[in-house]
Amino acid sequence: MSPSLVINVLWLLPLVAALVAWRLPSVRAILGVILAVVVVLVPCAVWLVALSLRLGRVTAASQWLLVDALSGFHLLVMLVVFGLSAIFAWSYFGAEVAHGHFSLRQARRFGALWLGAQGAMTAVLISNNLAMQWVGIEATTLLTAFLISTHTTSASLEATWKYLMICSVGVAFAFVGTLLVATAAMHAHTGSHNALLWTELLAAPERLDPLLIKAGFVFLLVGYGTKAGLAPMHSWLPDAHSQAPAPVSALFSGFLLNAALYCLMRYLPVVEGAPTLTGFAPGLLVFFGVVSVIVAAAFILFQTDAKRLLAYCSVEHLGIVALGLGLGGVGTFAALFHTLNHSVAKSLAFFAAGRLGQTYGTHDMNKLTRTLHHSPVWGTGLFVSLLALVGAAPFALFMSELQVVMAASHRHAYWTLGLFLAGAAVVFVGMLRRAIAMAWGGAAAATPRPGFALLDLGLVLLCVAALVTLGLFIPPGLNETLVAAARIAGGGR
Amino acid sequence: MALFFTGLGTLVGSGVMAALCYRRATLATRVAVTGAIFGAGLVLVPALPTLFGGGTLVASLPWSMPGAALRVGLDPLAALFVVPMAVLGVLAAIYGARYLDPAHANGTLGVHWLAFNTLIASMLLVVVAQNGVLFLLAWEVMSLSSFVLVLYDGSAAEVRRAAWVYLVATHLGTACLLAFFTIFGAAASSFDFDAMRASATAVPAGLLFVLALIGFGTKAGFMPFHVWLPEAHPAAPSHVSALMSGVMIKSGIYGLLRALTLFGPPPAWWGFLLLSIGVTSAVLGIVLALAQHDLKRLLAYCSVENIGIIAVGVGLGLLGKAYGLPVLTALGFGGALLHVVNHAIAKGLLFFGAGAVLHATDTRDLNRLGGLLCRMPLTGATFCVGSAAICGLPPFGAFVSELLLYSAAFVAGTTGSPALVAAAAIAITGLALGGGFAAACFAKAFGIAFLGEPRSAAAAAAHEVGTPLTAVMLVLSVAAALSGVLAPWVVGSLAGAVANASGTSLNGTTAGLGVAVDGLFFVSLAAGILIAVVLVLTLTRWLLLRRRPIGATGTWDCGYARPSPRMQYTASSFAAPLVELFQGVLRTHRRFTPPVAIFPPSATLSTHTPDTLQELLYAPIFVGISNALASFRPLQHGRVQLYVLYIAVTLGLLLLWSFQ
Amino acid sequence: MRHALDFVLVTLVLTDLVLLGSSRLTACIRLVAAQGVLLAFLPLALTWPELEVAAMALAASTLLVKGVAFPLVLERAMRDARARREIEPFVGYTPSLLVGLGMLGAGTWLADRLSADVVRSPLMVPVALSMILTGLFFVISRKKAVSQVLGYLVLENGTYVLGISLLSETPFLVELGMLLDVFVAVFVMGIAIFQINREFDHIDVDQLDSLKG
Amino acid sequence: MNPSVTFGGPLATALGLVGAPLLLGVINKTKAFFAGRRGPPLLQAYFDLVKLLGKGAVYSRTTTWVFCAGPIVGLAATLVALLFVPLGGVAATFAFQGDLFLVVYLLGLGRFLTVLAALDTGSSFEGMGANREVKFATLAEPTLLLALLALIRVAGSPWSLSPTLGNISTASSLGTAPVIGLVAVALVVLLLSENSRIPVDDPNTHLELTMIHEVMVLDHGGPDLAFILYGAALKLWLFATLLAGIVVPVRTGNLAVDLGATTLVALAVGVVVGIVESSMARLRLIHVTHLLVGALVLAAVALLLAVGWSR
Repeated sequence: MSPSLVINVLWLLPLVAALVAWRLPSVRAILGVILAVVVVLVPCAVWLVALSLRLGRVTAASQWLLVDALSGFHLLVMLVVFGLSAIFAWSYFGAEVAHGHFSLRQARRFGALWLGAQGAMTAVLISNNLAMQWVGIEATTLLTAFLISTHTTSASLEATWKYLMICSVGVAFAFVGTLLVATAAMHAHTGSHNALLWTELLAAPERLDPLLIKAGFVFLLVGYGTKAGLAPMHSWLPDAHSQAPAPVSALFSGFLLNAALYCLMRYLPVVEGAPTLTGFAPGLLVFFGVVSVIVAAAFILFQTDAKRLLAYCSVEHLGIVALGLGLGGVGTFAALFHTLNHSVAKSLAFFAAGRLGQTYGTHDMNKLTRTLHHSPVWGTGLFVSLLALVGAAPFALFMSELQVVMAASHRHAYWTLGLFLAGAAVVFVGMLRRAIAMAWGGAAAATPRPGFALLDLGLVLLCVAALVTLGLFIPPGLNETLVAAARIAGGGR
Repeated sequence: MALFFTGLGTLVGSGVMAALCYRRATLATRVAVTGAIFGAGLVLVPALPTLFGGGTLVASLPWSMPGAALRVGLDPLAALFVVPMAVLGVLAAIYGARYLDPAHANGTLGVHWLAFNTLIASMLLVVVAQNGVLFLLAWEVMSLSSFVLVLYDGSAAEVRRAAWVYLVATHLGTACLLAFFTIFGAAASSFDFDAMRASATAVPAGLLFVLALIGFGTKAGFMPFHVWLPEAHPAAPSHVSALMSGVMIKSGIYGLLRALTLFGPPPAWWGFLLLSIGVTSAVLGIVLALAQHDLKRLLAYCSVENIGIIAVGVGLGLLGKAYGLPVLTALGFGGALLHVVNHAIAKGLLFFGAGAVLHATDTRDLNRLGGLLCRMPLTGATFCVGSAAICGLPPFGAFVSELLLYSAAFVAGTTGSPALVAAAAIAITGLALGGGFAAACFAKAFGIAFLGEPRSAAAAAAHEVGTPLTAVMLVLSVAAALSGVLAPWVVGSLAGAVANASGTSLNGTTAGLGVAVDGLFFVSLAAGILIAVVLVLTLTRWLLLRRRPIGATGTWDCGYARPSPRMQYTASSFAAPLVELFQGVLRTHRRFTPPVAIFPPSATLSTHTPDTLQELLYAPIFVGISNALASFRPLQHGRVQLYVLYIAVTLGLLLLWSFQ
Repeated sequence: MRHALDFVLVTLVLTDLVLLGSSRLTACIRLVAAQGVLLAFLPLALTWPELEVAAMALAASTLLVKGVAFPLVLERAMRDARARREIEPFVGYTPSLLVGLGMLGAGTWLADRLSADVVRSPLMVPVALSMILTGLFFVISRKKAVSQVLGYLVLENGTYVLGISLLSETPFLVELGMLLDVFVAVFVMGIAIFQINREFDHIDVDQLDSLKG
Repeated sequence: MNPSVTFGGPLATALGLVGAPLLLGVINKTKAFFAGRRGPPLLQAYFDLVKLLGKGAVYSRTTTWVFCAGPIVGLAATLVALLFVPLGGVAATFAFQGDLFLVVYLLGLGRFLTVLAALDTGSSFEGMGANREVKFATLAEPTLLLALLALIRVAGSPWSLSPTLGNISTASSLGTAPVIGLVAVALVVLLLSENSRIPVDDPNTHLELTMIHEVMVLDHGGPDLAFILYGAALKLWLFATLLAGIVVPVRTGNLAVDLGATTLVALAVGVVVGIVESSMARLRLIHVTHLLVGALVLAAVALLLAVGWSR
C-alpha cells in the first residue's frame, strides 16, 4: 500500500461518496454511507499517522499533499468528530424521518454536502500548499452553508446568510494574508514554484521579509480567526450553531473551527522564524484567546438558548486553544490536546442538546427542564458534557486547561493567567447554573418519556468514557502524536 | 502503599458497581457500603501504623500528562487526616445506607453511592498526593463528587441553589490553587512537592501564600470564603453533611498545612493574617450559628467557627516559627491538628443527630421542634454529648485541643514581644468568646430541639430512629469522650504529624508538646474525678429521694392559667439578646407585627439572619460583574453589517498597531 | 505597457467610486461586471507582449466568470426579489464617496508601509488594497443582500489584483482554484438570496435580525 | 519539701468545701447591717442546705434526666474546679500548666448543664434566664483569661494558677501594683457577674422577669436545689479566694498563716460584695454588657501594662 495512494483516498473518497449520496434511494442508505466513509478512513488515517511519526512526514502528489504529526493529529480529531456525528445522525434523523421532517431530497442534499465538507476539510489538513489550503477553507464555508439550513426556516436562512457573508469576507482577508506571505516566500526563494509549500517555507524562515509576514499574519489571523470563531470575529457562530441540525452543529463546533485554527498553527512557526518577529504571532494569539474567553463568558452568563450557549462555549474553548498556542511550550501541547477534548465534549453536548430539543420542541433552557427525569440517557449526557466543558475534573478538559495555566505560569504571564481564570470562572458560573436547572429544575414535563435506544446509550457512554479516560491518562500512541505535533506547531520550541 | 491503592480501588470499584446496578437500589446500597467498609479498612492498615509509629511510605509511578507524576506519600501528617476520613467515611456509609430510603430513590441511589465512595477515595488521594497535578485532579474529583452528593434531592430549588453555590465557590477556590501550583511548579520546573520544596526561595512566596490561603480557605470555610458551607450542608443528605463537614472541609486545612511545608521559614505576617482570619471565623461563625433556626445550617456555621479555631492554631504555630519559639510552634500546630480530629468526631456526631431528627420529624426548623429527648432518648443523649464536646467542655476531646491552643497563646503572651502579646490577646479573646458563644449556641440547639415540649405535631409524633443510626452515633459519642479522657496518649501520638506540619524535628516537637502532655495527665485525672463525683452525687440524690415523696406537676407558670407549648422560649428568642450584640455585622431581618389595641388579634415576630458577607460582599460583586458583562450584550444585535464592521475594525486596529 | 496597466487600474478605482455613489442595483451590477472585464485584461497586460497560454486561460476564465456569470446570477436574483434600488443605506451616497477616497488613502498608506517591491506599477498594490477596503465598506454600509454580494465581489476583485501584482508566477492550478471558489461563493449566495426572498418576501439584510444575544 | 505543698492543697479544698456557705452568710449579714436589720444568722445557708437535703421533690412532667443532671454536674464541675484553685500562696491540690483553662471550662460545663436543665422545663422564664446567663458568661470568659495572662506575665511564672499566685509576693506586688489593681477590679466585676450579684443580678428579687440565675432554678427543689445552692456557694468561694490571693499577697510559707490570711480576706471580699449590694441598684440588662466589656478593657489595659513592666 503506497502512502500517496492512501493520502489521495483520504480526500477523494468523501468526494466520490458525496456524488454517490446525491443519487442514493433512501435516507438510511445515505446515513449509512456517511458512516461507512469514516469507518473506511479511520484505519487509513491511523496508518498514515503512525507512518508519519516514524518517517517525520509523508508526502504525495509531488509534495502538494503532506501528512505529518500535526495534520495527522487533526485528521484523527476530524474523523472522531465525523464518526461520532455520523452515528448520532443515524439516531437524530431517524427520529425526524419518523415524524416526516426529513425528506429524501433533504437527505440527499445533506449527504452530499456533508461528505463534500469532509473532503474539503481533509484537503485543508493534508494540503502542503498554503494557497490550496485557503481554497479548501473557502470550500468548506460554501459546502457547509446549506447544511445550516437543512431545514429551511426563516431563522436558519438568516443564520446561513450571516455565516456565508461573514465567513466569505473573513476568508477573503485570509487570502490577502496568504498572498502577502506567499510574496515573501517568492522573494526569499526567488520564484521557485515550490515556494508556497510549507515544507519549503519552514526550511529557511529567516530569509522571509518580516514586514510582509507581519502584515500577512495580521490578515491571516483576522481571516482564519473569523472562521475559527475567535472574538470579536465570532458573531456568525452562535447563529449558525443554533440553527443547524444537531449533527451539523457538532461538526461545526467539533471540527470546522479547528480546521481554521489549524491553518494558523501552520503559519505560527513560519512567523516565529521570520527575523525580528519572534513573539509577535504568539502575543496576538494570546490576546485573541483572552478576549474570546471573556466575550464568551459575557454571553454565556445571560444565554437562554441551549445551542447558543454551546456555541459561545465553543468561542471560549477556541480561545483557550489559541491561548495555549500563543503561550507555547507546554501550552502548545495543551492546545492540541484541548482541541481533541473539546471536540469530543462539544459533540456530545450538541448531540444531547439536539435530541432533547427534538423531544421538547424547543432549545429554550427555561423550558428544557427535568431532563434527567425525562430522558435519563440524554439528560445525563448533556449534564456530564457541560460539566466537562466547564473544566471539571476528572474530565480531559480539566487536564488540558490545567496545562494552559501551567504554560501561562511558566511564561510569567500573570495578567493572562488572571484574566483567563476569571473568564473561565464566569463561564463556569453561567453554564453550571443552566446545567443544574436543565437537569433537575422545573416541573416534570408532561411529554411521555421517549423509548430507550441502545445506540444512544452507547454513544453517550463512549463519549463520557473517552473524556474520563483522557482526563486520567493519555494513551502512549496519542501522546507521541501530540508531542510530535506540538513540536511542529511550536516550531521546535 | 499497595494496600492503600487497593483500598482506593475497592472504593471506586464498588461505587461503579453500585452505579451499574442502579435499578436495584437495595443491592446498590449494599455493594457500595460493603465496598466502603473494605476499602476504608484497607486504607487504615498502612495509615494507623504510620500515624502512631511515624515513618513515611512513598510510591511513584510515571504518568503521561505533562508535569504530572503519580507520586504519593503517606507520612504521619497525611495519616492523621486519612484516619478520620476513612473512619467517618465508613460510619457515614453505614448511616446513609439506612438513612436514604431506597423506595423513594428512583434510580438515583446508584449514582449517589458512586459519588459517595468516590468522595472518600478522592479525599484520601488528596491527602497522600505528592504531586501538584495529581493533587489538583484529586481535589477536583473531590469537589465534583461532593457536589453530586449535595444534589441528591435535586428537585428542590434550594438544593439546586446550594449545590450551585457550593460548586461555584469551590471552583473559585480551585482557580486560586491552579495559579498557586502552576506558579510554584513553574519556578521549580516540576510539580513534585519535593522539587517545589527545594526551590522555595525562587518563588514570590507572599503571593503564593495568599493564593493558597484563598484556595484552601474556600474549601475549609475560612471567613470570608465560607458562604457555601451554610448553603450546602443543610441541602445535602445528613450523612453527606457529616462527611463534608466532619472531614472534607479539613482537606482545606490539610492543603494549607501541606502548602506551608513547601515554603521556607514563614514571615510573621502570615501568622498574623491567619490568626486574624481564624479569630474572625471563630467569633462571627459561631454568632451566625447562634442566629440560625435551621438546625443543619446552625451546624454548618459552627463548622466555620471550628475551622477558625484550627486556623488560630496554625496561625500561632506560624508565629512560633517566625519568632523562633519552638514550644509555640508545637502547641499551635498540635492544637490545630488535634482539633481537626476532635471536630471531625463531634461534628460528625451532631450531623448524624440532626439527620436523625430530620428523619423523625421531617423538619430542620428548631422553632418547630422540642421535647425530642423523651421521644428519641438515644439520639438525644448522643446529641447532648456532641453538643458538650463541640463546645470544648471537659472531659471531651475538643477541650484538650482548645487547651493546647490556649497554652500556645499563653506561651506567646508570656514570653513574646509586644506584637506577639497582642496576637495572643486577640487569640485568647477570640477563643474564649467563641467558646462562650458555642456553649450558648449548643444550649440553644440541644435545648430547643430536644428539651421542653414539642412545638409542632411532627415533633410530638417523632420516634427513635433505627439501630444502625443510633449505633453510629453511640460509637462517635464514645470516641468523643475517649479522645478527652485519653488525652495524654492522644496528644503524645500526634508528635509525628505535628513535626511534619511544622517542618521541625520530631524531637523538638515532642519536647514542645511535652509541655502540654505533662499537664494532660491532670486533665484525665480531672475527668476521672468529675465522673466519680457525678456518680457519688447521683447516688446521694438517689439515696436521699428513695424514701421521699416525688411529685409530678406542670412547670412553674407564674400563675398563668393556660400555658401551651407555643408559649415556650423559641430558638429565635433564645438567641436574640446575644445576637443583638453583633447587630452591626449580622443585620438580622425582622418581620414584626406589633400587638395593637387592648385585645390584639395577633402579633408576629420572625427573624432571619442571612449571611452578611454574602449580602454585602459577594452579591454586589456578582451583580457588578454581571452588569459589566451585560454591557457586552448589545454587541450581538443581529445585524450582519455591523458584524462585518467588527471584523474590519479589528483588522484596522491590528494593522495600525503593528505598523505604527 | 505601463500606461495600459495604469489605465486599467485607474478605471478600476473610478468604477469603485461610481459604485459607491449609485443607488440603482442594476447599475451597480453592471459596474461590477465592468470591473470583471477590466480584470481579465490584467494577466494579459502583465505578460505583454508575450502571450502565455496560462495567462490567456486565466484571462478567459476571469472574463467568463466575473464578467458574464456573476452579473447573470445577480440580475436573476435581483429580478426575483423585485429589488430595484438600495434605499436608505447606512451611509449616504455622498459620504460614501468621501469614504471611498479615504479608502484609497488607507490603501496607499498600507502599501507604503509594506514597501513590497512591485516591479510593474506603483499603483497596483494601493489600488488593490483600496478595492478590498471599498468592498468591505460596501458590505458594511448596504442593506440589500444583492448589494452585499456586490461588495464581496469588489473585495474579491481587490484580492485578485493584489494576487496578480504580488505573485508573478502563481501556479495556474492555484489561480483556478481560487476563481472556482469565488464562483461557487457567488452561486451559493445567489441561491441563498433566492431562498431568503422566498421565505421573507424581501432581501433586506437589515431586517434579518431575529437571532441575537 | 515544704509541708504546705503536700497538705496545703487538700486542706485548702476542704476549707472551701466547709467554708463556702459562710461567705453567703457574711454577705447577707453585711447587707442586713447596712439596711439596719438584724438579718438571718451567719450560718443560715448551712441550715437551708440541710433542710433542702431532707426534703422530697416535685418534678415537672415536661422534664427529663437532663433536669436532674443539671444540679449534679453543676456541683461536680465546681467541686473539681476547686481542686485546681490555690488559696492564696497555698498551692492547689493539683496544678499543671493550663489548669486555669480547665477551671474556666469546668465552670463552663457546670453552666452548660444548668442552662440545659432550665430549658428542660420548657418554661419561658427559665429560657429567658438561661440566655442571659450564657450571654454574660460569654462576655466574662475572655476577661478572666486576659486578666490571668497579665498576672502570669508580671509573676513571671508558668501558666498555671498555683505558681502564679505563689509568685506574687508583697515585695513584687509593689512594683506591679497598677497591673494587680486593674486585674483585681476586673475580677471583682467578674465575681459579681458570675455569681449573679448586684449590680448584675439581684438574688433577692421576686419578679421572675428580672432574674438571671434564680429564674433558671425555679423548678428545682429538694436535694437538687441543695446541690445548686451549694454549687453556687462554692463558685463564689472560688472567685473570692482567687481575688483575695491576688489582692493581699501574704506569702509567709507558714501554712496556717497563709491559709488564715487568705480566708479572712476572702470573707472580707464577702463584706465588700455586701456593701456593693447595699449601696447600688442593679443595672439595666443593657448596661450589664457595658460593665462586662469595660472589665474586658481593664484586663486588656492590665496586659498592656504588664508587657511594659516586663520589658
